[in-house]
Amino acid sequence: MSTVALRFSPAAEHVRTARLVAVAVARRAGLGEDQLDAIRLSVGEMCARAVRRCGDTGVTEPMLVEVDDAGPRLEIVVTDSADAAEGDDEYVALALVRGLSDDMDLGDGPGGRGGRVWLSWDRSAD
Amino acid sequence: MSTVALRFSPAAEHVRTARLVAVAVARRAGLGEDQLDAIRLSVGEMCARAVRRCGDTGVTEPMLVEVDDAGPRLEIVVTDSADAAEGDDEYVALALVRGLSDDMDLGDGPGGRGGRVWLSWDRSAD
Amino acid sequence: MELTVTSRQEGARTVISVSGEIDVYTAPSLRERLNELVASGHYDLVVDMEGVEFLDSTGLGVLVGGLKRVRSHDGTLRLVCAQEKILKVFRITGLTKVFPIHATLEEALADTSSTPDGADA
Amino acid sequence: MELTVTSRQEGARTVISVSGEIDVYTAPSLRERLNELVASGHYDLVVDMEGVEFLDSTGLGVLVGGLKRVRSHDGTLRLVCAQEKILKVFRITGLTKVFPIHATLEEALADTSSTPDGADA
Ligand SMILES: Nc1ncnc2c1ncn2[C@@H]1O[C@H](COP(=O)(O)OP(=O)(O)O)[C@@H](O)[C@H]1O
Ligand SMILES: Nc1ncnc2c1ncn2[C@@H]1O[C@H](COP(=O)(O)OP(=O)(O)O)[C@@H](O)[C@H]1O
Repeated sequence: MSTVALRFSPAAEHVRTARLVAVAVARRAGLGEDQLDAIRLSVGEMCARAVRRCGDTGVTEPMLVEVDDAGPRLEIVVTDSADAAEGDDEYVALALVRGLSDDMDLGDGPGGRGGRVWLSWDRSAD
Repeated sequence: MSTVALRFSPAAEHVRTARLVAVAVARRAGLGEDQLDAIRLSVGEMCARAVRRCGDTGVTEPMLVEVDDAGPRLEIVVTDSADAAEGDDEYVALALVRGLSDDMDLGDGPGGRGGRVWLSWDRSAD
Repeated sequence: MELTVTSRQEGARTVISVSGEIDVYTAPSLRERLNELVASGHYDLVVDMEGVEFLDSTGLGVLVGGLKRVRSHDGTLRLVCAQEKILKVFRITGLTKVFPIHATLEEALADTSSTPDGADA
Repeated sequence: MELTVTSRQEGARTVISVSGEIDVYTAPSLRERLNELVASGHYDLVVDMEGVEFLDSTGLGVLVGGLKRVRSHDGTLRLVCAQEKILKVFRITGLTKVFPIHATLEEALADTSSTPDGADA
């Protein structure tokens, strides 16, 4: 029960709020400044991706960012309700997130293809 | 659907995150700096109150902060699952919030007495 | 932004500089620090709040607790604060009548009264 | 912290100072500004990113778009950035090979090469 979850309509204006939440939880969980920079960017990228997916497919259902600091790793899950194949424009965002997180997986969400991203950071890395 | 909602376990460490979310949404919604200060403090007070209520009554279910900027007023609802009569120690917090918000109401939450607070600010006030 | 509390002696006064956010999460560490100071015989305190970015009612409670504690030793607790958003919290809760609040540390150190409005200075 | 974009002429170069957060929400306003400058005949741009606190891939896309646009007029787009966390974003995405990146504005203005590594300077 130490998950913090932020639910919001898939709009670009809320992405900054999601970054703030992820970084605030990670900071309290004791992660280092380099990891906080990585988390800020990764969560920003994955939320921007979700907003784009929802915009492209006309989805207005809220998206969700969950940050779980209970285990040995800080785990973050970003979920949207869109159903969309991987777009060409996602390449850079995904490359960045792969480069900045300790583990990253892409799976289906409640709406279909590509709607859920798992990110995690080892607490001990810094 | 322009509600941003933050769900978290009733722990003091998350109250700052809730303040960040409320202020971020209010800033994007165009409220002025004085109003942002009032929102920061009011949301902080009401979340601290909820954390205390849950701690006092052994409630561990998550609490919820919802910020809605769709209407002419910015509306914020803080909900916890505790059932508790108004405590003597709430007096100062409630006085502060009454002094800082444009409207404030206290009602029952999903767990019982006092578990829901409505706050609102007029957008035009600044 | 966590809370940072440092203290130093200025003549007979103990100056406690607080910076960061005083809230439900961080206030206990400030309470502890004030209690330690009083327990070790420091009864004339000046709490410098210039670096305080946020103060909630939990923080007010800690300051009121500190004031009660030093008063039981005939001591004083003065505040230094010039920030309007923080002063507002003291004003709404009526605590401007309880604490001597100074705009600068120099002013607080120069003040030798023992009541908020300096009537007996 | 919204995005602030200001521009001024330095000889033949147009210096665009960007501060705040360049993200999916604010990047369109930077794109618009770059497009306006190119449309009004400014083809030698220096984007000063010293005040940038956050940059995401949407922001990178805008800079790459600006670069393509000035190049179609035989122009240049140089970046000024010394912040490690921002440089890292260019490095991971391979864009350090695409943009000339300078540590200071003076250095960017002094550079007369037209390739990232200054090989033809
Ligand atoms: N950080 C995580 N938190 C929760 N679930 C995860 C996380 N990472 C991966 N998963 C889930 O576990 C599955 C397997 O991922 P993982 O064990 O990391 O293997 P790999 O990264 O080699 O594919 C993913 O498809 C996803 O469903
Ligand atoms: N900002 C608000 N957002 C949503 N519901 C509210 C809000 N303020 C009040 N309410 C609900 O409406 C009821 C009546 O409140 P209100 O119309 O403000 O009258 P008053 O403040 O005079 O009691 C409250 O008990 C609460 O259930």
